[in-house]
Amino acid sequence: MGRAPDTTVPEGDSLAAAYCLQLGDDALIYAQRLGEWISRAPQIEEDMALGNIGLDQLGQARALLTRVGELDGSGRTEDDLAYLRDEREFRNVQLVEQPRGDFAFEMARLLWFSSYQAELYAALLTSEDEVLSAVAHKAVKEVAYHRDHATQWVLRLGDGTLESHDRMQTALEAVLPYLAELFDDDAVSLAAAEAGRGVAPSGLHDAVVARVGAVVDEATLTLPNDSRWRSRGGRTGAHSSAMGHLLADMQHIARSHPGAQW
Amino acid sequence: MGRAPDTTVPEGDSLAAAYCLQLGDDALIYAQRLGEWISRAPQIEEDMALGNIGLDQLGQARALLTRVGELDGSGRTEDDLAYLRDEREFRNVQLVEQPRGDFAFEMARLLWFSSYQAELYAALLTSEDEVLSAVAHKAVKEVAYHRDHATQWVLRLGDGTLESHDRMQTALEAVLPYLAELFDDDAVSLAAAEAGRGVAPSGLHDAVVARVGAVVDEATLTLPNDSRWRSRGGRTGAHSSAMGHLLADMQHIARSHPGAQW
Amino acid sequence: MLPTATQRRTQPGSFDDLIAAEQRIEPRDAMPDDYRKTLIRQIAQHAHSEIIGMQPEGAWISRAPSLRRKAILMAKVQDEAGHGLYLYSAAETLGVDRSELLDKLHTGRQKYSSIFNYPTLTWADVGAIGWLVDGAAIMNQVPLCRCSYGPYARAMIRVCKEESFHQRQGFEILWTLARGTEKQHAMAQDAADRWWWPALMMFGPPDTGDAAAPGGHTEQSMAWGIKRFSNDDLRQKFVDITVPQAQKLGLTLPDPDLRWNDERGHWDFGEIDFDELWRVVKGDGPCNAERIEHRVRAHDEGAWVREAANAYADKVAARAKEAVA
Amino acid sequence: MLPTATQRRTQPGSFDDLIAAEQRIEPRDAMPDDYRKTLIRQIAQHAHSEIIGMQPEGAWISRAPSLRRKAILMAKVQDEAGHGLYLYSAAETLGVDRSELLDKLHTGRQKYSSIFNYPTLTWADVGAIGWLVDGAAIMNQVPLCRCSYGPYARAMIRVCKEESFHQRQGFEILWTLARGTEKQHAMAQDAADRWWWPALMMFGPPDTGDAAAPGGHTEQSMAWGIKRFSNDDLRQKFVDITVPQAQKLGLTLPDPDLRWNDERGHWDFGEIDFDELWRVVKGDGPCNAERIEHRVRAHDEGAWVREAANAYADKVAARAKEAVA
Repeated sequence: MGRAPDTTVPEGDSLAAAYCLQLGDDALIYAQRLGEWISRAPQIEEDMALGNIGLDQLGQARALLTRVGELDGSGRTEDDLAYLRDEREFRNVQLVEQPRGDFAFEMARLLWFSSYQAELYAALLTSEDEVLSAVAHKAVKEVAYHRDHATQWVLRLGDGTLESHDRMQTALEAVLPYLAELFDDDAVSLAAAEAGRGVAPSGLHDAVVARVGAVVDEATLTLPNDSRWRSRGGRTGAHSSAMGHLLADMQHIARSHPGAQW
Repeated sequence: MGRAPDTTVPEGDSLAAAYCLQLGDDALIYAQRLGEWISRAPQIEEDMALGNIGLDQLGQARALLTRVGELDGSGRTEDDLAYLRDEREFRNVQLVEQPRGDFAFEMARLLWFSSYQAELYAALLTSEDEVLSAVAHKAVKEVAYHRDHATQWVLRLGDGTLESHDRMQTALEAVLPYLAELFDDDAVSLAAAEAGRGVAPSGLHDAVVARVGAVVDEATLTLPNDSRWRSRGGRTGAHSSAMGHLLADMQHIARSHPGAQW
Repeated sequence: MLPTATQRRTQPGSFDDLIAAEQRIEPRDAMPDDYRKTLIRQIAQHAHSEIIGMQPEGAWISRAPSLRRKAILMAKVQDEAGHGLYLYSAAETLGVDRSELLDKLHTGRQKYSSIFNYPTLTWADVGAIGWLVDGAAIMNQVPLCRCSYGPYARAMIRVCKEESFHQRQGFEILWTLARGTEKQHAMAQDAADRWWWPALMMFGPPDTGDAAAPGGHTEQSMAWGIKRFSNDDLRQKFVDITVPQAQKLGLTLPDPDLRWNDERGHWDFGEIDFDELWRVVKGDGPCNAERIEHRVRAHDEGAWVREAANAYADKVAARAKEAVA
Repeated sequence: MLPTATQRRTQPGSFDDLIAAEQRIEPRDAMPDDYRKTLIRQIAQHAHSEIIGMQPEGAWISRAPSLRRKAILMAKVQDEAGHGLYLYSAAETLGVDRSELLDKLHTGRQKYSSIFNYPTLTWADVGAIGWLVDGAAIMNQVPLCRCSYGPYARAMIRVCKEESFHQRQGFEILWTLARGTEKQHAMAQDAADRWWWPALMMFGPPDTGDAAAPGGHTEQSMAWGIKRFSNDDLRQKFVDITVPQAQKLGLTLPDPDLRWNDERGHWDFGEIDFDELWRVVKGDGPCNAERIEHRVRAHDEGAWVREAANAYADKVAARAKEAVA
C-alpha cells in the first residue's frame, strides 16, 4: 500500500534542465511582478526603471527556459514552459511571487534578490554549461545595475523622511521570511554544483548578507534576522497563495487558445 | 471594403437563448464577486449571508445557462458556457463585474441589483418560456430576501455612525455610473419582450428607483443622480478592465484541463 | 492542603454526581472552574478552527472548475462559518463572549487546528481536505456528541452531521480526479501525499507525553467526560477506516510502513514526524502568518460596520423607548 | 488699440524673423506669451497622453500570450513613459514644471488624448492600438518634427522614430492574428471594428469648426509653425495610407461608405460621429474616470517616496557643504 515520496534527482542534461528551470522561473515570475509597476510607480523615471529591470528578468527567463527545452528532450519552447505548466511545476522561490506591495517592499525585495542573482551569475560565469555561462555573462551586468538601483533607493528611503524610514524598515521585515529559501541547498542545485554546472545556494549566503547588510547600515536601518516562520518548498513546486492567481492571469489568454501562434 | 457592424437580433429559440444568457451572466458574475466575501466579511453572520446570496445567484445562473444550451442548439452545458467563453462573449452588465469594494459598496450594489432583479423576475413569472417562468418563481423569493438584507444594512449604515453614513453615501455615488445600464433597452431584451418571453428593462426603472429611493431616504442618505459618465456595452460584450482578471481567475483551472470532468 | 479545583464541589452532590451518572451539565449548573476553563479553551479552539478553516478552501471558490463544484464548495465553506457560530455560542454559555475569544485568536493567545496552516496548492486539495481533514475531524468529534457539557454536545451533533456530508463530498472530488485524465490523477495523488501525514497529526501527540501521563490533561478531561478516547486510539481508528478508502480511490498513501497487521487486527503505520507538528504549532508553518493576517484584516476592515450596527441598534431602541414614554 | 500678442515683438526682428525664416525658437529666445502658452498646453497634453496611454496597453503586460510579445509590450509601454519624460522636459524649457502639469492633469484642468478613454477589451486591441492609434499619432506628429520650437521638435524626432517602430509591431500582432485561428481572426476584426472610428477622431474636429475659422487657433498655430496641416488633410492622409494596410491584413473596416475615389485620388469615407467624440472629451467615455483614478492613485501612493528622495538629496547636499566648510 505504502509509497515513499519521489525524491529522485535527475542526471546529466535532465539535471541541467531542472537547474535552468529554477533560475528561469525565478526570473520569469519576478518579471511578472515587476511588470505590474508600469504605470503605477512613484515617478515616471521609476516606471521606466522598473520596466527595464523587468525586461532584463524576462530576457533571462526566455534564455533559460529555451535552454530547458533543448536540454530535457521535450522540445518545449519558452512559451510552452511559461504558459502550459501548472502551479506545482513551477520551481521559483516564493520571494518573487509575493504580491506587489508598496515601493519600499519592492526595493527590499529587489535589493535582496538582485544581490543574490549578482553572486549567483558571477559564480555561473565558469559553469561548464556554455549556454548557462553565456546567460550569466549578460545577466551579471544587468543584475549589477538592478542591485545598484535598489541600493540607491534603500539609501534614499532609509535615510529620507521618518515615514520612509519606517516603511523601509517594515519592508525589510516583510521580506525576511522569504530569504532563507534563496540559500537552501535543494537537491537539484547541489547536484548541478557537483556536476560543475551550477552553484550551491548556501555558498552565496555570506556574500549576499554582507552586501545587503552594508547597504542597510548605511541607510540607517536595521537588518532584522528573527523570523517566526520561513517559506519553504518553492523549488519543489509548493507555492504561496498568490501564485495561483498570478498564473491564472499570466496564462489565461494563452490557455484559452490552444495551439495558437501569437 | 467597408463593413457595417453586425446588429442582427436572433429570433425564436435563439432569441430566448440570448435573453437567458444575459440574465444568467448577470447572476454568474455577481455570484463570483459575492463568493470573494466569504472569510472576509465584517462578521461571521455576514460571511454566511453573503455566501447564501452568492449561492442563490449561482443557482439562478446554473438554471439559466443550462437553458441557454438547450435553446440555442449548441448542446453546450452550463460549464461550457461559464468556463469556455471569452470575455467578449459575456453579456452581463458592468455593475456586477466591478471589483469587491468595502462593505458599503457591496450593500449599495446589492440593494440596486436585487431591487432590479426583484422587478425583473416578478415580470418574468408570466413569461411564455415555461423554463424561464419556473426560474423566476424560485428566484423571486430569493431576491426578495437579498433586497431585504441589503435594505437592513443600508439603514444600519446610513443611520449608524458618522463614518458609516459617509461610507454609505460614497458607495451610492460609486455605483451610480453603472445603474443606467441596468435599464437600457438592448435589442435582445426588447425582442424577447415583444415575443412575450422577456421584459423591456426600461419598464423596470421607475419601480426600482422608487424602492431604492425609499430605503435611501429612510437611511438619512441622498440618492445621487448626476454622473459625469455611465457604463455602456456589457450586453454586447464590452466589459470593464476588471472583467478579464475575474474570468482569468474563474476559468484558469478548467481551461488548463481541456475536456476533463470534475 | 487546599482542595484542588476538581476536588472542590460547588454544590454538594451536584456536578460530580451528574458526571458520574453521565448526565449533561447545563449552563446554569454549578461547575468547577477548571472544567469551565478547559471547556472554554477547547470550544474556542474548535470554533477558531472552523473560522480559520474557511480560508484554505475559500481560496478555491473563485476557481472551482465546474459550477456544481463551486456551489458545493461555497455551501461547505458557509457551513464552516455556521459551525463557528454554533461553537462560539456554546462557548458564550460559559460566560465569555465572542469578541473576547476572537481577540485571543487574533493575538495568538488561543490556537486553532494546526492543519489549517498547510496550503491548498491545487484543486485536489479541496478534495483531500474533505476526505482526510474532515474525516479526521469527525473521528475526533463524534465522541464529543456525548460530551458532558450540554451546549457543546448539541453543537457537535449538528456539526458532525454536516461534516460527514463534507467528507463524502471531498471523497467524491478525489474519486472523480483519480478516474480522470492523467494530470487529474496526478493531482489527486499529490494531494493525498501532502495531506496524509498532517491529517494523522490532527489527533495530537502520542499518548506517551506529559498530557497523557497520570494526573495530566488527558486523564482529567476523560474524568470530566470531555474526552472519551486517547489520541492514539482515535488515530488508529482513522487509519483503519481511511486506508481502505484510499484503496477504493486508487491512491497510494505516502508511508512505506503501512501494512495490515493480522495479529493486531489493525493497520500498522510509520512513525509520525512530530517535530514538524511542533514547528507548525509554534508558528513556523507555511501559512500561520497568512491565516492570522487574513482573519485580522477582515475583522479590522469590518470594525466600522459592527460599530454602525451597534449605533443603529441603540438608536432604534432609544426611539422605541421614546415612543413608549 | 493695443497690439495683440502676435503683433507685439519682444525684441525687434527676433521672434517673427526666426519664424519667417523657418528657424527654430530656442528656450532662451524671446517669444510671445501666447506662443509660450499654446506650446505649453499642447506639449503638456501630448506628454499627458503618453503617460495615460501607458494604461490601456499596460493592462495587457501581465496577460500577453507569448513571452516575446510580453517583452515587446513591456518595452513599448516603457517607451511611452520615456516619451512622457522628453515631453515634460520640453515643456519645462518653457518655464513650467512637471509637478504643476501633472497636477493639472490630475484635476482635469489639462486634457490628454481622448483615444485613451476607450478600453482594451482583448489582446488584439494591443495590436489595433499600435496599428491605428500609433499610426494616427505619427501622422499628427511627423509634421511636429519641424515645429518652430526647438526642444519640442527634437523631442518629436525621437518620439516619431519609436512610434513608427510601435506601429509596425502593432501591425504585426494583427497580421499574426488575422492569419491565426478562427477565434484569433475574429478578435482582430473586432478590434479593427472598435478602433477605426476613434482613430479617425484623433485628428480632431473637421476644419469647419470655430478653431479652423480665420483668426482661430488653427490659423495662429500655423502662422507660428506649430501646426502644418489641417485636421481633415491629416485625416485623409491617414485613411489613404491605412485602408491598403487593412486590405493587406485581410480585415475589413467598419464603414460602408469607404471606397476609392478615382477623381479625388483619395479614399472616400463615411461621416464621423463627432457627438461621440465630444461626449468622450467631456468625460463620458468608457474609461475617463478609471484612467485618471489610476494615475492619481499611483501619484498619491508615490508621494512619500518622492518626499523621501527630496529629503535625502537635501541631506546629501548639506553633508557635502559641511564637508567643504
